[in-house]
Amino acid sequence: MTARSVSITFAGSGGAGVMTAGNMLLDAAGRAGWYAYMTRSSGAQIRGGEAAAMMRLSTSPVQSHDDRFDVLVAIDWQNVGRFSAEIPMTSDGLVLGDPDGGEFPEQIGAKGARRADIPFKKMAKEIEGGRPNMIALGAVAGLVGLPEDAVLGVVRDSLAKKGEAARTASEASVRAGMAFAAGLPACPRLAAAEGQSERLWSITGNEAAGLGAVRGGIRFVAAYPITPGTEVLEWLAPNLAKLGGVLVQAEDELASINQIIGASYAGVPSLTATSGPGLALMTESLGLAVASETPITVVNVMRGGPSTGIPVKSEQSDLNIALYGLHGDAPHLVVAPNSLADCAFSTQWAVHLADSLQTAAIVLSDQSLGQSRATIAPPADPGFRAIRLMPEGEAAERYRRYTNTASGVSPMAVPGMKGYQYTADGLEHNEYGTPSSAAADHSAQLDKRLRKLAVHDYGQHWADIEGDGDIAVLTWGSTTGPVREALERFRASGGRARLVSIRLISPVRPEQLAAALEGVARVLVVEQSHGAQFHRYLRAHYDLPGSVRAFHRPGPLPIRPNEIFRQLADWS
Amino acid sequence: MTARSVSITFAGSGGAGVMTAGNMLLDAAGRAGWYAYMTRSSGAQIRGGEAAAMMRLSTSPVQSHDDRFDVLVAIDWQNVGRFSAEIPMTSDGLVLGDPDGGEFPEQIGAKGARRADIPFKKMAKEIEGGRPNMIALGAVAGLVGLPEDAVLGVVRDSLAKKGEAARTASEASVRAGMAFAAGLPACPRLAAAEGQSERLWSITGNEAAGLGAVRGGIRFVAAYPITPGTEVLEWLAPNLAKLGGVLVQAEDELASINQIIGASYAGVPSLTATSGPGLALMTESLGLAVASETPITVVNVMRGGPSTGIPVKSEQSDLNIALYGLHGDAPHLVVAPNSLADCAFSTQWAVHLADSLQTAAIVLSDQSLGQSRATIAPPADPGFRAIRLMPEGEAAERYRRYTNTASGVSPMAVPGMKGYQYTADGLEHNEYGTPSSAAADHSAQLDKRLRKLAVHDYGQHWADIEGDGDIAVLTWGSTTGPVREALERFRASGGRARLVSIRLISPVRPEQLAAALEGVARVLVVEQSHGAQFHRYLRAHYDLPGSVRAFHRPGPLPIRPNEIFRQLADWS
Amino acid sequence: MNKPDPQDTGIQSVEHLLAHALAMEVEAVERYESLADQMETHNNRDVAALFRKLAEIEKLHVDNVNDISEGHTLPHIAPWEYSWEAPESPEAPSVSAEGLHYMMHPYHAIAMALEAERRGVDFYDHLVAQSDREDIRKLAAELCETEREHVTLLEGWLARFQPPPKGWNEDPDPPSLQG
Amino acid sequence: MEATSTCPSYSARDYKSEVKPVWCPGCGDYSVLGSITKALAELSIPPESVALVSGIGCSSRLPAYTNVFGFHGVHGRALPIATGIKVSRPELTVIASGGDGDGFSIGGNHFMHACRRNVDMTYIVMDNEVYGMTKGQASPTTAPDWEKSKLTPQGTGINPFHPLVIALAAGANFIARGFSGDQNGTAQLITEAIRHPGFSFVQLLSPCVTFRPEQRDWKDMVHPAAVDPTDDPARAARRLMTDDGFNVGVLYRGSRKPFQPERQASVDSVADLEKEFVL
Amino acid sequence: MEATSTCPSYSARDYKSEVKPVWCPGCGDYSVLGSITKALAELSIPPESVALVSGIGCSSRLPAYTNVFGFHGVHGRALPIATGIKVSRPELTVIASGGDGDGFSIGGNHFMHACRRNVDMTYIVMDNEVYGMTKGQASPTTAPDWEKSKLTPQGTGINPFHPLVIALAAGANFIARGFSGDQNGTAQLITEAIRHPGFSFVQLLSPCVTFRPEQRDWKDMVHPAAVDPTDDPARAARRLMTDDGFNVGVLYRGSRKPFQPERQASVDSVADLEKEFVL
Ligand SMILES: Cc1ncc(C[n+]2csc(CCOP(=O)(O)OP(=O)(O)O)c2C)c(N)n1
Ligand SMILES: Cc1ncc(C[n+]2csc(CCOP(=O)(O)OP(=O)(O)O)c2C)c(N)n1
Ligand code: SF4
Ligand code: SF4
Ligand SMILES: [Mg+2]
Ligand SMILES: [Mg+2]
Repeated sequence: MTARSVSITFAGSGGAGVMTAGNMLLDAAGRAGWYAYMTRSSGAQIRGGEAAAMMRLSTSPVQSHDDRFDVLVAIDWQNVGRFSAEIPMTSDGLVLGDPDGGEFPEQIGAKGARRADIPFKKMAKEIEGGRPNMIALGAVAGLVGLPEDAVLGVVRDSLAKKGEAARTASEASVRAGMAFAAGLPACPRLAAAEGQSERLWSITGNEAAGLGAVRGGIRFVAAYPITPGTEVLEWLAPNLAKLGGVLVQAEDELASINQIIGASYAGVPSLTATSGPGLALMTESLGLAVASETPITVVNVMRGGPSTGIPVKSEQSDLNIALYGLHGDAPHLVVAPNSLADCAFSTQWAVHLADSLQTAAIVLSDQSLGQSRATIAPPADPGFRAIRLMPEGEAAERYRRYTNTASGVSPMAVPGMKGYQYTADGLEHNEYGTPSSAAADHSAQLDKRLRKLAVHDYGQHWADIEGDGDIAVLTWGSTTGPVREALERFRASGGRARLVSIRLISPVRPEQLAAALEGVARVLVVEQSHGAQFHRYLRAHYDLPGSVRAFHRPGPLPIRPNEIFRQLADWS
Repeated sequence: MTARSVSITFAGSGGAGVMTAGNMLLDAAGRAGWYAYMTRSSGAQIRGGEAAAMMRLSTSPVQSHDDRFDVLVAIDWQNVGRFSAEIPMTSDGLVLGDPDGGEFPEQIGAKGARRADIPFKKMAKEIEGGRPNMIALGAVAGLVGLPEDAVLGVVRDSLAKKGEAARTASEASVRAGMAFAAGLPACPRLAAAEGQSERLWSITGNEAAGLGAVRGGIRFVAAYPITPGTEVLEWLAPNLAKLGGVLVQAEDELASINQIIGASYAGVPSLTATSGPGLALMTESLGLAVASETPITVVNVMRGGPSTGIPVKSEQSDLNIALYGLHGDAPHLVVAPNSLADCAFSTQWAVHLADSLQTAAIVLSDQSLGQSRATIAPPADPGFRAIRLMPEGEAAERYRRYTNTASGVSPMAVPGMKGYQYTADGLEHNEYGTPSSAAADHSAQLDKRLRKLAVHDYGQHWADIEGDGDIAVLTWGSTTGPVREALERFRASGGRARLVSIRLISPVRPEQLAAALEGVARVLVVEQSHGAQFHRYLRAHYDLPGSVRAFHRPGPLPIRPNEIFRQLADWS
Repeated sequence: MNKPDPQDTGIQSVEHLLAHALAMEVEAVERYESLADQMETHNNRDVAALFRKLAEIEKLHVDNVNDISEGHTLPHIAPWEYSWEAPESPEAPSVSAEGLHYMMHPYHAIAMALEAERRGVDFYDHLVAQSDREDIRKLAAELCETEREHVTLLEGWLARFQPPPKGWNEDPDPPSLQG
Repeated sequence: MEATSTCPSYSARDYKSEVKPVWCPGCGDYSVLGSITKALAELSIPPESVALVSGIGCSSRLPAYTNVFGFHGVHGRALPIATGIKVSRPELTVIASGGDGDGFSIGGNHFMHACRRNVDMTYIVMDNEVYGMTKGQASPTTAPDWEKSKLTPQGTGINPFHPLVIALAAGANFIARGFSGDQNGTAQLITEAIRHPGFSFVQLLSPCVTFRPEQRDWKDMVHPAAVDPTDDPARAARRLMTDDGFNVGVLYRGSRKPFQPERQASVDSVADLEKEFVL
Repeated sequence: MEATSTCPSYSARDYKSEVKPVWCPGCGDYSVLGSITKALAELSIPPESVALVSGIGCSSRLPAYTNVFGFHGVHGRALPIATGIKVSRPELTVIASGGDGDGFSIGGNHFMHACRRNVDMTYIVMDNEVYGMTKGQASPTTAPDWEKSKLTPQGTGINPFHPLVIALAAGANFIARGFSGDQNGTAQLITEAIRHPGFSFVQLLSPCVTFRPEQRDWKDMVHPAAVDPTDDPARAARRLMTDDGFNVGVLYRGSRKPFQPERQASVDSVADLEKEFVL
């Protein structure tokens, strides 16, 4: 029984090392040329709580979960039951656990999957320095058919610093696990890896966003930690330094957003990253960036809301605040990566657009993109850079910072340019930047700020469009993964349908979407929010053809391909 | 030539006393049984800038401006030209000014209205202590036919504290103005006042909001000044104290919103008032009020945006942030007064709803409602009070603060209630309030917080609905005044049309609106925003029947009845 | 904030004195221009015109000092290092003057100017009396003459105006609201 | 545990809830929870008359573990919530609590203004010189050369924030420092702080064993303040500015009048206010 | 005005723009504008190399009246903007300015943290003990018994905020107080502040003649500091805490190293960073 994709969960209580096992499995799979994807879940405890590493290995690129898990390996059963909703098992799935690992949780058992014992503790004792999680790693490798040398290679590299003894013990543990697996009930083995021309990368969405930022030219970052946005900042801190850029930890988000406004005004492309509560604190100053036409990029990694909500879980419920959270009429950019790897592309593109259009860009990532790890084909640099239109030559007359050009973009001087001194202002102003409450100035500047976004040529990147047929699934962000997979199944089952995953949420592209939906009779809107925010947004700004259905629900559970497939199948 | 409504502007530079003249004219008109309405405009200077008091007197209730002005009286011409866009004159309007008052501004002259001289300075010199603005007041009173005793009565009362000499001088000035008016070209005189049973009130929208707040039961207010919201707070400060309530000036809006959350949690109905930039700073904590189910009311008096924008001018462009500015799915109340007097009703209703539904209510007033003054029939107290559902009797078992009731509203204990201790939380929680990231708890609490708003019976107050016919004008807030007037004209010209002015912006009332629009074939949406925020909101949440047109433009100029009338007439 | 010893005028050379004279006049021009701008901004045209005129006169004084200075190289003196009696250059009307108000009358403006000019005269008088250098005393006396003429002129102007009645700065309207 | 004694009517246990802390074993905050509940028992304040407010952070999880009225607000805003509660319900005992990041970084402005406003409440900061909850970034009290945070791998290079000096400069009425490891001593400090009128501030050194394991050594570094608390701010400033940060005890005791606006109605009803509008 | 002189290459006028202030005649801020432009001229800094940032308020209107690169931001956030500018472009001369409400009320947290962070810039606060722009409400520096604000008709009842003491407690590297009426003396303070490395703070008493007409009397109340500036924070604290608020001059001069992260690339390109991802 070989499969193109196998899903595995490592679970156990704190200290059991399930994340380590998961990471190693991912790396090993990647080295063996397989694609792998991993998310994590843990209890409310800061440390030592129960944890689960949820993995999917695949012969083709994969950056989201399947409906169910084929294998659950619990190093112990302490509190693992709390993950039951997150790890639905396939009906013939295999649940592996230590008979000495505590009481088997009923919620898990109730699913009817097959159970098998594996005496982690005992086996580990038999090996000098043996570790249950390495045995589990070996067992899973054995079950799914991961080549031993790939696993051992990763073990060796990861434990290089821990010394000979630790390495040997872990190797022995892995081997013991693999040996034990041979006697376990069969479960799907992964088909042979397709030959990869390049070595794969192991990367998280948050790291990818950081990479996109520096590729785009970001050289100043202000930071205030918040889950799950922090890791974008933590990746940037050392890497910016290597590039001669700077990261400053700010006292709060009000400071961080204003620091980047200052640095950008001074001519250095600037960014910050945050999550819902931090974004809320930034909206006043996002408006300042819009009105003063100072380019900035804010990566917002969404988590469960409202308020402090569920910090460690994903949801697509900051769409409203990202689109509409600024007071007054303040058009700006909202760009949403629709896969883990796309965090790099979308962030880089947003940085480029912010500087090109001299406005604020919000990148709407989410926890499930940001904190997941995957092996991916190295994403090429698409070349987008933060480049501003600047005035040229000597200033002849008084500089009109906000000159009302046809494109809406006005040449922007930076400090140091002689003769181009001006005062940037969040008060309504005339072309010079001098405060004005005249109706003519207000409407001219409002028009210009809207126009520059509207007339820009965003090329094909505004959305990912795939397939044909008279059903279209409209989605965005992390939900795109399961939608894509649902559509594959739908097509495999004989259906025909299109995917439109909108990357450029703001400004809206009505003509482009109309073209993309040409001939469509049914539109299914899919998103992970309680309030159907994406659906409401689409209604507000687009004319959707034919009949429209909205499938939406909140986090924390990810939307599964089958949920969407069922929607399509039932509607047909 | 008598009219049912006359429009007058007093203009002049700082120190000329045009506001005082305007206020007195308003009071005098009110005492004579006429309705009056006044807005003000001034230059960017803090003091001494040019100023204009724009008035409308009418035999029937009036709380918005007409298309054009019948009379412009300039005590001097210094910089009065800058108001030209704000004070369009009727073609046979009368422009009165002092030949010694500086150069006549071309912009005003270009309008073709009749001009007449009135030597304010010279006349004032002839009276011991004479004042040009009082002469102007007298002249206007004479022109429009305001009874002398009403004017002199106001003069006497206003100057009571200034002593005999000042009073006599002002009286003499008024009389001189009235006498002079007799020789001036005729302009429309106001028809006799309809007998009023009650003495009218003179009130601003911001004062009315303050009144509504205390009527509703507000007894704690936290304040951070901002134009044009400040006056709500400034009215409340002494008046709350008289009622045994408290106002605390906070260090910023982050503090003010959290102070009212604290006071309300402690059981005291609480409110703050602000404007755009302040509201932006409050959104994070508005989400906390929603998630922790702590009732609060925030009056947001809108001004021109984005960013610092145009602080002294009106715009309806904070609709988006009020509706969607909170991160996560955070349903809450948005209530919009649609007239100056309605600021009292709507605020009181919002306070009542916030407490009844244990959530955050935003009252969306605007500068043109808040800072305008009108004479109005005393608004009766509609009786809405901030009353909370509280647990009763002794706590038998562990108190479930967030118990999932059918109505969605859970009995809320306040400190001091023995046995009902709980911890309010902005983290997602279970019924007890204990943090939980379980999908079941999250969706149960999200459902409950949405349901309690959805199932509440808001009665008829959700909208003001008037008229019939197959055209409907859909509008909100301060734009309702000119729309109402446009519809009167449209009906007078033989058309038939409905008005639907939505007071309860959130939650949405799709069934009620559908009923209100039954049989409608054309819908005209009218609002004062550049981004057509109201129109987008309607599209997002309602199915509008027939063909829909949107008439929207930004501030700072008010929308005039004729602009809307033309839309209707041209569409017919 | 330096208060020189009355015996030590602080002025050691003709160039030094010329630098003071120049600074004094330039400051006066700038101050009057600023005041004229302020009055224009605040719609007080009469007083604006008056300040503008005073600035013009001071400009002539600047030209005068420039003429005298030809051939000299004046030292640079930091604003706070001048040897004024007070922190401010004597001829600049005080920004803390009581009468400075958007509704001020020409009377106030002239009184302000007069006070400033008198301080200018005093400055030179002091030098004439105290300096131990003949060339300085001579130049100071010469410069003083111009100021004295100006004082006389202003005294004449002032005589033409009544002091405004009490309550001249009463504005019945409230301040206008801003941000 | 039902021995007869002349004890107050409540025991520390009466102030604890059934919710189990999520803190790491060894975290100083457990002990702070103990100190607070002991202080309340000692003061014999009925649990329903206490409001305990916090922001966001590991330490800010504290209210849910108590059996008093709690409010777990948003990051940095515990003090304004506490202010609203106390000013509107002066009869309640109000305590705000949280971490050094919550209180001195994002909440720094409220901290200053609360000190200045001097509302009668107590603010307890569990200072571990780190952002625990977000996995170990530098807080304002972190030493400039601490290089363990991924966000500031070279250290912050910024002088640490001195909470006690700021509190004093801003006008706090009572200033103390304690160490969570000394649960009873800390209970005493908290008791005194609650008793003292006006705004009282208690900085508690409370180790984060996970991200600052070296703080386990604090127990050997703290020492009682050598001199009695002063009521002279200038003197206190000198002392605080030069102390070693491990001086434990009440360090300043002022006598400013607490802020509490009058709450005495002078009219019978809202209708009486309406007269001003009548023409 | 073209006499030959050994003057610096710029005159104060070169730093003024053609935009006319909206300030009330008599407002102290006119003079502050004069002082700043004089200081810049004295320092001979090319206008295009200066960034002048402000928040919102009457005083915050200042940048538009100058001919340097200006940023009129939002209320309370001048310092973070200035920080971003200076850290990313260290070669610029960066000045932040604004009012007492802007800086000490809504902006109080940034003020503390800017003092602490010690970026090499100058912060000038025009303190008129009132919110001028919003029509005369009490600010943090307002006396507790000032009853002219409609918002606090009984006075605030709160001890005024002492900006210099806070600056010192928070770690500012240079602290001075000036009076706007003394334009040249103030220019000197600003010159020194700009020259001093690190974060320098200048509080300028700048009367609001409209809402605080009594402040016209300040000119008779200010007096030069009796003693030379100290570099000992504890000593400075004692002095500042006991001074009368009208002591004018440089009051503290520290020697902490300014915050300025290294900006030296160690890799050739972004591609070099990507290696870490390769499996
Ligand atoms: C507005 C906002 N910004 C950031 C965060 C993320 N956050 C949560 S707790 C915390 C810091 C906690 O540090 P501290 O207050 O010292 O508490 P500790 O965990 O150390 O006890 C941060 C930054 C947040 N919840 N809200
Ligand atoms: C977020 C926000 N809150 C409030 C305001 C309103 N506001 C504008 S200026 C100001 C206070 C100004 O006082 P200060 O800084 O002392 O300046 P001054 O006018 O006295 O020079 C306030 C509260 C605002 N613009 N933005
Ligand atoms: S991370 Fe640190 S502060 Fe948080 S619970 Fe653990 S030990 Fe305590
Ligand atoms: S209101 Fe006060 S601070 Fe504002 S410009 Fe006028 S005098 Fe200056
Ligand atoms: Mg901490
Ligand atoms: Mg001020």
